[in-house]
Amino acid sequence: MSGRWVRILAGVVATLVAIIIGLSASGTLDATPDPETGLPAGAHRIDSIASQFTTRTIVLIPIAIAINIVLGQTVGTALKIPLYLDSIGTILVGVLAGPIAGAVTGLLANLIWTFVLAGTPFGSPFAWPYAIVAAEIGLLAGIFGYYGFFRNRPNTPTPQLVVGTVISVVVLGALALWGILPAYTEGVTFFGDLASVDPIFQLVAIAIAIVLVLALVALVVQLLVRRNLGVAYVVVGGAICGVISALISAPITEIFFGGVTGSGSDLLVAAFQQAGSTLSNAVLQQGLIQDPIDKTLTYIVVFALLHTLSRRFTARFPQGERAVGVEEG
Amino acid sequence: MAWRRADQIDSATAPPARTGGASLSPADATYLASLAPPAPTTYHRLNPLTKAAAATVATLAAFILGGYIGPLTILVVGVLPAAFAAGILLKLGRFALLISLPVAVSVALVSVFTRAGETVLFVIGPFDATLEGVDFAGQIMVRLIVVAMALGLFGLTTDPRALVVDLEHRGMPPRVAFAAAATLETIPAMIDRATTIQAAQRARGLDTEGSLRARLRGVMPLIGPVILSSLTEVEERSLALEVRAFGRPGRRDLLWSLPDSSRQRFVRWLLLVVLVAVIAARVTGSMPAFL
Amino acid sequence: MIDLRELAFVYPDGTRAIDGVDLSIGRGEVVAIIGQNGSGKSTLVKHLNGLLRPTEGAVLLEGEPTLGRRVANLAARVGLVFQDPDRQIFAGRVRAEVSFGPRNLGLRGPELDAAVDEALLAVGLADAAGANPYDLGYSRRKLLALASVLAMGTPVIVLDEPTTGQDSAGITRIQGIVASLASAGRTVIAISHDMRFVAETFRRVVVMRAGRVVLDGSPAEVFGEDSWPALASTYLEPPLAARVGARLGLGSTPTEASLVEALVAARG
Amino acid sequence: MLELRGVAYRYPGYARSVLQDLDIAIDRHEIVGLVGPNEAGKSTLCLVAAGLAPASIGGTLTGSVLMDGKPIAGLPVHELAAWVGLVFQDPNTQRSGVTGTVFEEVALGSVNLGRPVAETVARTRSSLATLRIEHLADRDPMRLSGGQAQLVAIASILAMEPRLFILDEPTAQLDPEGTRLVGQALRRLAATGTALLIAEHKTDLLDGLCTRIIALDGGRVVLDGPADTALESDGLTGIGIQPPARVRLARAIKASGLRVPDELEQVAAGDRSA
Repeated sequence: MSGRWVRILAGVVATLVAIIIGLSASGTLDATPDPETGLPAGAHRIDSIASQFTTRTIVLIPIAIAINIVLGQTVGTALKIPLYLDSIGTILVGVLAGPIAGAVTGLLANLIWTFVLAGTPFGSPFAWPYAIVAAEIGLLAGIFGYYGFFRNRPNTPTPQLVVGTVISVVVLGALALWGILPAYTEGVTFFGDLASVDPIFQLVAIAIAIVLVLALVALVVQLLVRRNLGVAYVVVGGAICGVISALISAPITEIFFGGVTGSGSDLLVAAFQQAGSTLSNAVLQQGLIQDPIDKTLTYIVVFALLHTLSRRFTARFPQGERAVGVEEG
Repeated sequence: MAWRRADQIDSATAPPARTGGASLSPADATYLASLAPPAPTTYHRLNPLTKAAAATVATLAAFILGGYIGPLTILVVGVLPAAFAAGILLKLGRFALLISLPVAVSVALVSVFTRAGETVLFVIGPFDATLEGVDFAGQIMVRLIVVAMALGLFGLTTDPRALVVDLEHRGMPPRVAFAAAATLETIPAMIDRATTIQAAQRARGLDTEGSLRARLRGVMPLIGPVILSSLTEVEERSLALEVRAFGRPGRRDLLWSLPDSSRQRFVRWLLLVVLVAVIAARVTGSMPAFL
Repeated sequence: MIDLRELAFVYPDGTRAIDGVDLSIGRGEVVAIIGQNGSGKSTLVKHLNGLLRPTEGAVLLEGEPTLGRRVANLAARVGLVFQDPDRQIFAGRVRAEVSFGPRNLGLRGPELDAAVDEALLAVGLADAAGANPYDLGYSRRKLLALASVLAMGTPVIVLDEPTTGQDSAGITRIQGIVASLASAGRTVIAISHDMRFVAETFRRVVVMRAGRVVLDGSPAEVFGEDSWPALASTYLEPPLAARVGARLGLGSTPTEASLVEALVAARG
Repeated sequence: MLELRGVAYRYPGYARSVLQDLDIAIDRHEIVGLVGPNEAGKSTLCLVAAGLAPASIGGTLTGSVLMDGKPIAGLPVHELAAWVGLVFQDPNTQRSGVTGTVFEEVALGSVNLGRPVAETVARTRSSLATLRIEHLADRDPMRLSGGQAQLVAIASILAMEPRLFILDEPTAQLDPEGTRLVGQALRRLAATGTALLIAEHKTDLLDGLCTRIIALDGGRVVLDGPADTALESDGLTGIGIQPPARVRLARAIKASGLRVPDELEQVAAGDRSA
């Protein structure tokens, strides 16, 4: 029992730290740093954080939050597809405005969702524990954006394409083997003694492996057909974001909500638990299936959207030019 | 830091409007006060921060205490009387039930039937309901209801604009205030936007009822315009705001403010002390046995 | 071709947007619907392709009730261009945007290409086929939205406020498109606030107020002096030519050409 | 008051300049109509004159923009906001979305400028009174007709008391009733003595209101002169601008060899005073 409370405390501390960082980042806006006043060392970093919060970023934040809340509900319902897409807005802000702006958007989104919208039909009193996950999603998107993961790379030369394909297959494979699979097989990977695992989970592991291999094959085919390495970056980024999100949100879901979220994916939790997993494992097992798929699809959608937008437009955001690239041709 | 200006509102019941050279006539002052969102009961009229602190402490304490007695005490002693005072007892009950219903169904499914336990209550097919599962589900549901009621009470008695204005008086940067306040109006507009876009694409033959493949092809036409047009609007909105001197550094004199009192400040400190005590008791393991 | 029978529509919030409309529009007719915002014009046209379903009454297309037909099917018969082009543009290239509709109707290959080319040519965007739609100005994005429905080749085309944001060259282009659609035997229905555009482009004008049809006739009838009280009740003002003609006692002269004609006739 | 000297402007990411060789000076009390075909650079000129381009949008500006003889280059937009006001086409995107009443919405710019409350209240009151929309003060800004919302947008700029008031196609998104309301508002603005620059397709709206017309085509000034002669000149028709209905009608009548009846001017004059 005490171990769990240590984890909660750690979570609360981490959230507080994140809030303080967020508020101080936005707090520095009031006094726009003046280069002539001789700011202390480190002011440069604050300056770069402040520069992520232009008026455009500030205007984008509420719109991004609305996109998160509305898009997830309407598109999934209209097309009857189990696609959540409830972090598209946060990811967009991260990519276009920068990691801190993305993290603050994620954090604010969930706090606003809980407190500001509390009395309205859109509010949710259960959103705030996930603020840290939302912040992580925005932060990662910003970092991936900073390192050019969302850039379009059409007509990648063959040698680069082959090297990129191999690297992304290795990264995704490693992520699957050590990040996803052990959650189902009590820590055993395919290189270990799978026979010692409960037969049901052997089947689950094999099923997951088959889906992963198929997904990898599809990715490789896509890469070779389109000759666009950008797709590999996006899929790798989305998968990493998905695994990390699942790892962070699983304990939150378990501790605060007894392992459920009130959506259809709770059936999976029930199934894993019935098959013999403990609750915390079942939640993680469910998350590791849902989140990488959802986040990878979201990343692909965001990638497609960013490249539908006019470059002249994305360039007006603080990190737009760096993340999406400049006009080709 | 963001909250550094708290001292400026500490001295008076309500922060007096800085009037510069000209002074505000009593009639004008009354008019400006009338711009604040209406507050029908005394509970509504409490400072938003007080209500927010109460909701937050109730929520966190319910989680930290766990079990049945702690959260139910918070509900019966704190939330329900407050909701009664605010005249929204039934409304709040309906709200809390509606919002926790899907989670409650899931909890029942996941905990009652599939959670491992010793004492089997009854069996349906391959699923056996255990006493331990029912107990676990019960605890979670009690907690969620308390949380939904506490935060719902805050939401139903506090206009979001009042919260944002109050926080800005306390030193929250105007930019953060804007982001928070604007979200409220953006959501219904976004729903309208998504609805129109759906109509426009269906008018162009998009099939939302066909095969999975056809429906998957509909994702981009439905999402694309929502985001692209929103982002185009970001440009226009930010220019329109900048023309209104948005982003000028420094303090703004807001038109109205919400009353605060030393009694409310005392209550807020008290709530904080209670929360710290509960956390300390839990961490050191000195929680009374009956909780 | 289009028959609205005792049509009424009530929004979920209780607003009775359409309150008993009987309207029948024949093949090849060119009809303008005018009225204040909120008079029910947009609600009315959304019934033609099934986006909205009548609360009371019925919508018949070629004698067949639309009830129970999917919008995806009705879209092949009634093309509807929404007012705001940004509520539909999703593609990164003009050409791809225009292909979306006809592709949904099953067009492929050279047939598709021909339909897209023809539509782009009609709106004057042939040379912008490879451009990013959001690099075009608002008025050209609006023409793009028009092209994307023209390319579907539907027998009925409905335009919601086609002239908003257009300069006079754009308005002239849209007038040309309406005329060529009409001469090809297609039915055109347009909602507009631009009275001069309405008087010069359409042979029939339907005036709506509070969910009902208050006037229905040729431009000469609708903008004639007898109709002015009804028009005024909807805050609409006849074009200057009509008012000058009436002042001079020349009868109803809704367009500049008809006024000049009447003046010439009066002198001769 | 406002002076553009040899101004050329290029948006970020564009190779071509949208505005070229502009030399425009607008004096106190002048009411200038800005016309031109779509994509002639009207909106861009509005953004440059208001100091938003390049300060907020980026891009490259050559030449100089002067306000009362002082260059505005390098000034932050919020400082210029008290000097130049800009109203856009779409009333919805101009609504801040953070206010609960029209009064607060109109006051927002003045509040942002850091003015004391009493001053803000006085300016807001007089702005609402000038446009005769006091009756809207307590309404929810979200629940207004398009025309009313545009009046609120105009009032919220007016409350900042700019010396130059720029309007970029203020009626483009409005229905006839909204256009009529904004037309009245423009006349009331003109009566305050503020300098106005109005970009507008509907020359009927400019007729009888403006003292001067500037026509743009391809980013250059192609015509600049007193309104009464400019609106009747063939130069406008040449670049595809429809002259006001009365001018068009008179031309058509003359073209068929007839005398223009006096009734035409009488009816048109009645419209203008309405």
